[in-house]
Amino acid sequence: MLELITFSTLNGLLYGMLLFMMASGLTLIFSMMGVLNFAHASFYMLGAYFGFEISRRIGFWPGFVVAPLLVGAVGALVERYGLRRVHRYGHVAELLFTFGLAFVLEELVNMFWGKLPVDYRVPPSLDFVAFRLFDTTYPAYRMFMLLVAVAMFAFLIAVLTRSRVGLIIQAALTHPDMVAMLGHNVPRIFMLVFGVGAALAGLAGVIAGPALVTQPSMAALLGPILFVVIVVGGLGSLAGAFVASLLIGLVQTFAVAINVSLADVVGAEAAARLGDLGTVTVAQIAPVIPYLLLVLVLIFRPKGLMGTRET
Amino acid sequence: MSAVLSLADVHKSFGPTAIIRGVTLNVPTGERHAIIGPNGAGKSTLFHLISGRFPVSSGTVSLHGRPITGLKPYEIYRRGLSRSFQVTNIFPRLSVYENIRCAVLWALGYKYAFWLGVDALRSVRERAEAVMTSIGLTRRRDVQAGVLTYAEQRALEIGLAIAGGADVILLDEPTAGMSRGESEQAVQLIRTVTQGKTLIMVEHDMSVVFGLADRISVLVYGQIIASDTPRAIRENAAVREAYLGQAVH
Amino acid sequence: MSEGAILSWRSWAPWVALALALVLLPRLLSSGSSLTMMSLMGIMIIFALSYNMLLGQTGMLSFGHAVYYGLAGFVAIHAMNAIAQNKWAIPLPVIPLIGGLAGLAFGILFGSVSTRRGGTVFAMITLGVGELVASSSLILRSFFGGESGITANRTKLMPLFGYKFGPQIEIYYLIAGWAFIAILAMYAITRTPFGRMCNAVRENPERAEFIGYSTQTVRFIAFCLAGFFAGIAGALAAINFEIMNALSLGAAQSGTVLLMAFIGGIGLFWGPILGAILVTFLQVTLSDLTGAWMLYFGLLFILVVMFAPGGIAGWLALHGPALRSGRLGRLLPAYALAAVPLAMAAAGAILIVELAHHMLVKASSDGSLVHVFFTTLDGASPWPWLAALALLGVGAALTRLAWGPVRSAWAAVHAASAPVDGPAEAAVVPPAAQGVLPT
Amino acid sequence: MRSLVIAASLALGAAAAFGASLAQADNLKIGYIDPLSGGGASVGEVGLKHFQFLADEINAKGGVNGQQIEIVPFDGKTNPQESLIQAQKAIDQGIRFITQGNGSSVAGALLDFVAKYNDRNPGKEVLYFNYAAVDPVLTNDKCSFWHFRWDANSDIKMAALTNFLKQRPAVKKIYLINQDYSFGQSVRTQARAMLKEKRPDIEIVGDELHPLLKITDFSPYIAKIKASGADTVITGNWGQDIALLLKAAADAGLQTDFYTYYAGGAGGPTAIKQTGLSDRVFDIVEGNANDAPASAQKTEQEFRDKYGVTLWYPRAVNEMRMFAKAANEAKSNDPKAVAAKLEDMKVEGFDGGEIVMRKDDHQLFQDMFVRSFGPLKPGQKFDEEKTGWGWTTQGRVAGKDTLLPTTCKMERP
Repeated sequence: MLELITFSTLNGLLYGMLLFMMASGLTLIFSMMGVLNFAHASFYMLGAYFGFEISRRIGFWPGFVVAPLLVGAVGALVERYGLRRVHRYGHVAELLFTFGLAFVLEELVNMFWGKLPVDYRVPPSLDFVAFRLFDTTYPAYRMFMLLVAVAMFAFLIAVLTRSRVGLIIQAALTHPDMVAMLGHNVPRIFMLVFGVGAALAGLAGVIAGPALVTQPSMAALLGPILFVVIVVGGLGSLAGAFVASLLIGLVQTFAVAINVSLADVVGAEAAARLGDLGTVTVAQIAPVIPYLLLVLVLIFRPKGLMGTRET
Repeated sequence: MSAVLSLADVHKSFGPTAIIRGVTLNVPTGERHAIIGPNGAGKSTLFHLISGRFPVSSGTVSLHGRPITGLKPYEIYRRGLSRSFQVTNIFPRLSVYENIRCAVLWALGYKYAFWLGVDALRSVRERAEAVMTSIGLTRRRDVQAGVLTYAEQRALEIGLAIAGGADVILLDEPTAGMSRGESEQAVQLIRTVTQGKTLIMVEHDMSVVFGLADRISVLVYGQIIASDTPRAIRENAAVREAYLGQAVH
Repeated sequence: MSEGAILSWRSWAPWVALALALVLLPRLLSSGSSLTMMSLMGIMIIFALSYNMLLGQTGMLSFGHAVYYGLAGFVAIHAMNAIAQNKWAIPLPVIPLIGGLAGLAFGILFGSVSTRRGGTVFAMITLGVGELVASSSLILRSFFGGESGITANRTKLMPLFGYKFGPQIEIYYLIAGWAFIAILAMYAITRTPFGRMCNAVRENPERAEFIGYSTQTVRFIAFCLAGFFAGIAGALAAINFEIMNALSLGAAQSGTVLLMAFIGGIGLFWGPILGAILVTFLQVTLSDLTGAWMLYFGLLFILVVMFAPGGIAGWLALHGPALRSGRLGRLLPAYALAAVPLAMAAAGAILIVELAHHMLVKASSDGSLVHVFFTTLDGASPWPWLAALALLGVGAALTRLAWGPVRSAWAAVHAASAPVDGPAEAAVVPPAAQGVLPT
Repeated sequence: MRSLVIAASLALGAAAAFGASLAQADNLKIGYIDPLSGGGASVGEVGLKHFQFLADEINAKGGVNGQQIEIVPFDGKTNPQESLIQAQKAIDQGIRFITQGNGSSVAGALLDFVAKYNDRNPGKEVLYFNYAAVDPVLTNDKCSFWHFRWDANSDIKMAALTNFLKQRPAVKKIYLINQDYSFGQSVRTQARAMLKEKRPDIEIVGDELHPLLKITDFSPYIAKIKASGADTVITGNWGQDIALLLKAAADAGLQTDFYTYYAGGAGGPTAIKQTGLSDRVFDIVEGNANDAPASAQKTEQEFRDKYGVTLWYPRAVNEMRMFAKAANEAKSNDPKAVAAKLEDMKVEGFDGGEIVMRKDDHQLFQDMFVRSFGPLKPGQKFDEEKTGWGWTTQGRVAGKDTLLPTTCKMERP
């Protein structure tokens, strides 16, 4: 039991941190530009595939560095030549543009690398057992992922609180109208924020690819959960996104470990009257939990956990 | 004369910044009341508090003797208070006629009806046409509101505020940005369309204010420092010091 | 014209024409697949129009509209089974009404949560609700039938006037009849006080609150009505296919209806009709021609968002004033001039996609010979690639050049035609963001 | 509203163009309805190659009753409703035989569609050959005269697997992990029932259903398996769910045997090789190229030489050869006549042993093989996905030992 709890906690934290690597970029982009980037998870996917392609040709570490930069560049190009053009048609058009982009990116990845998961491997230098608890081992690579995620988090905080750009971004977070007063730099800051957000998602993809799965549906699986994270956390709140990421990461991981169904709680007879609902175990509904959480938050706390704005 | 609109010790803060710091005001039925004050005094904020766009931090706003604090804008509207905006706030891609028609639908009781043909509702058509005539936009009936001239958009803005027949009208700087000729026309327009109604307006143009208002309140740094007839205000020393001295052309 | 009548007699002509077209189409195209396709188009027209009640009319971007289509389809299929089993005297043509009511009920249920806000937040919530329902569909097996779904036999219901609704032609007429009613009803709704307020809320939700309307209520009613019509479409799909499964309420189906409405044009009532017809046609036939059809779809959508946000209908409607003033002819030379390089660029792009698709997906088993545009190319050699790139590059550059004449032709036509001050319905720009950043 | 008329006439034009695209030909056409675009395309394309290869083989011998076989591909998009549209298109082109395999939901829809179509269009019957959809219900409660299945259904596979487990006394504690949908559930219930009957001493230490194709990290599940002390895992997982399960198992150092249905599917061998679980991952199939008769090995080699992929579906070979035989014996390419001949047909299977199409439910019975995956042993010719690893037969269960009863009440025309 102890090992189950330990590993579930570690895995949940890890998943949560991965979510936050994406949710932070998504929140920044949304807060500053008003664009809900539907294709954000697609950048995560691109990161994993770029990382895979580079690691199979040169090695994991070059991929670890280059792939996020490439994804960031793709993001910046998308902003410069796509989003900026549709900006004048309003936010809905921007959202639709990113929706189409997500669709096209998935098809392209399908075409280039096929539907099946690709063989993206953990680098040999990290392919060992980090520690052993009772009989179960924990791979070093996962510790590495956790490390990268925490480092990224620290970096983000440093940038936001110490640098000039960071201060502008922070100002924009709390006072969206402020962005308009930034003068001629606005387009470039938008491009920068979009590119950095994409690069962060790409980094998440590069490190998650070998440990989880690198396949075309990875974006579609994660995308909706990201939206849940930023709504549950509170739109425009980085701290909220952080808390919601960890919450959802932990809840989903622990739900898998629980085998209780309603039948176990209220007795088989009472559960039988509930039909399917009675026999479903918590583990089975693990993937539904984030969406239930979303609906509950919207009903009882529309601002989100840490939000300041009404959602 | 009973007060149709009254504010009792109304406060409003945004974060640590207090914008409205205890406003008490009574506007009797049928009065034309102007609120003046230097930039940043909180005039528009006060309108937003009365019309329900922002919630008050503390204090009470009453309409027809019943409190309306905390109500939604549409609930306040339904109790007979309608307003215009300082920054033109119309339905840009609907025609002038459609704009006005939307503004008369609720008042005529059609609410959310999705079973009645709107084109065939004679009362709606007649009222909308009457409003268009009174704001002088009949000629521009089928033009998209977004492509009207500025003065026409301001007229439409007033038209939207009065179309529903509310008995208390709030006009937020109705002549902002107009030339002298245009604003004289606007004063004429306001005078006619608010006949028999209670009017509260925020205005910078002193000739408009003194030409229209029965009573004037002076708002400075979130507080009303004087509320009196135009003549009395003109002679009020505090007002002169705080405001009028610089503002009169 | 009586007080409150929605349609005047004069405006009936197009409806008669539509009815005639619906009745006569199967005479012209009687093959089984045309009937299947036209039936599907009929269903999708209702579905896309119901979607546009949200997006086009009220400015609500939904990513989960298939929930109402799918759930109503399931209710309809259960209803058909129950009716057949209990031998109730309910004929098949009533089923779509049951579906519509189911869609309405689910619209009320989910709408009460999701319509509290407009704009981007609404979009996210619909996405979440869509995922919630889609994920639940694999858990609640007795209602959704697991991944294999629920089947029914439409001929087991009580025959109506001797029709058992086995043959596709009878189903076609059933769908056509309902489509006619639904199109008429949805058009009529746009001409009611509520319909006009939907537009007002789309244009400026804040101001709508200051003329007495609760935007939340407007959104909620629009949402419920859209659910009702989506439900009719879902029930018709259940009747047509005699099977419903969880895919019908998933994200892909929601995405498809968005594509239909937007490509067709959300600014005009009939835009989604065009979109539903075109997208359905492409979906069914394009897959015979190329394995990369989904990619073309996505690219088409992005192009429309970027260059023709009014969709096909919006683009066509631009020509209305020129057509009325008889100056359309002046545009044609410029269009012809631009069409050539545009076609070149398109051909180049298609070549690249086809070459890439073949080399990446099929070459390992099929060899490197690619059949495209009635010729055979060798994807392993660089020449076809270079040629395709050149086509695309030169085509794109020339299109840019040719855009000048098109623009000046337009300017000339515009200057000569009456100013565009027709009904605001003809607007071609999509609705601006609704309350994305509360001020 | 004049625009409505424009819209309608556009529809008319589109439909007309569609109608005109239908062509006539004298070949005996078989409609192949499987995913050819999007995610499922890679699998669908390989299946298509099988049938084209087999059609060539039959055509080289003179075809069927003098007619050449032509395989006409249709993109079913792994979607039941789409597949029905494609089936309708196929029928419109005069196609009377369709074959499909990917997705039991599609199979169920097609079976239903064909049955209703034949019922409503007497004289124009269509036959449906199923080469890979394994939902038992298709040859039980839902069975149809117009449907024939060449793949062993999942119950038969479990019967074969449990027969094999009878000879593996080392297996003591079994953990069941399956996808949460009808197939996964049927694997789980059948495993429980059959193990109880054949190996009552085995303890089921865990029984897990997880969401279908939604899990990106199986490590929580692996932690549970470890905690249970299982020595063997039985799973019906396919696609990413098997690859990721094995990956997570290898990551956590889980040392159990895996008995699977679909470890041999596309991507599976690569995933096993990556985990290094040598000869610890088993699957249950109807043939093993490394252990097949010389004729089958020759065909396998030809297929690999021609297309560069493994001949995944020996059952497709059985299907096409039996179809040709039935039609030739019936001296007719009429579906009804072919169906009559197929019933109770007994032939030598592609991978040896007698195979028989049971008349009661149109389910084929054939010898089943339990294979393990590991480095190629001496004398083995075929590796998988260029891994250098291949399949070794660990056990063979005769078809007659898998004859499960059926609940099918066949309605014959």
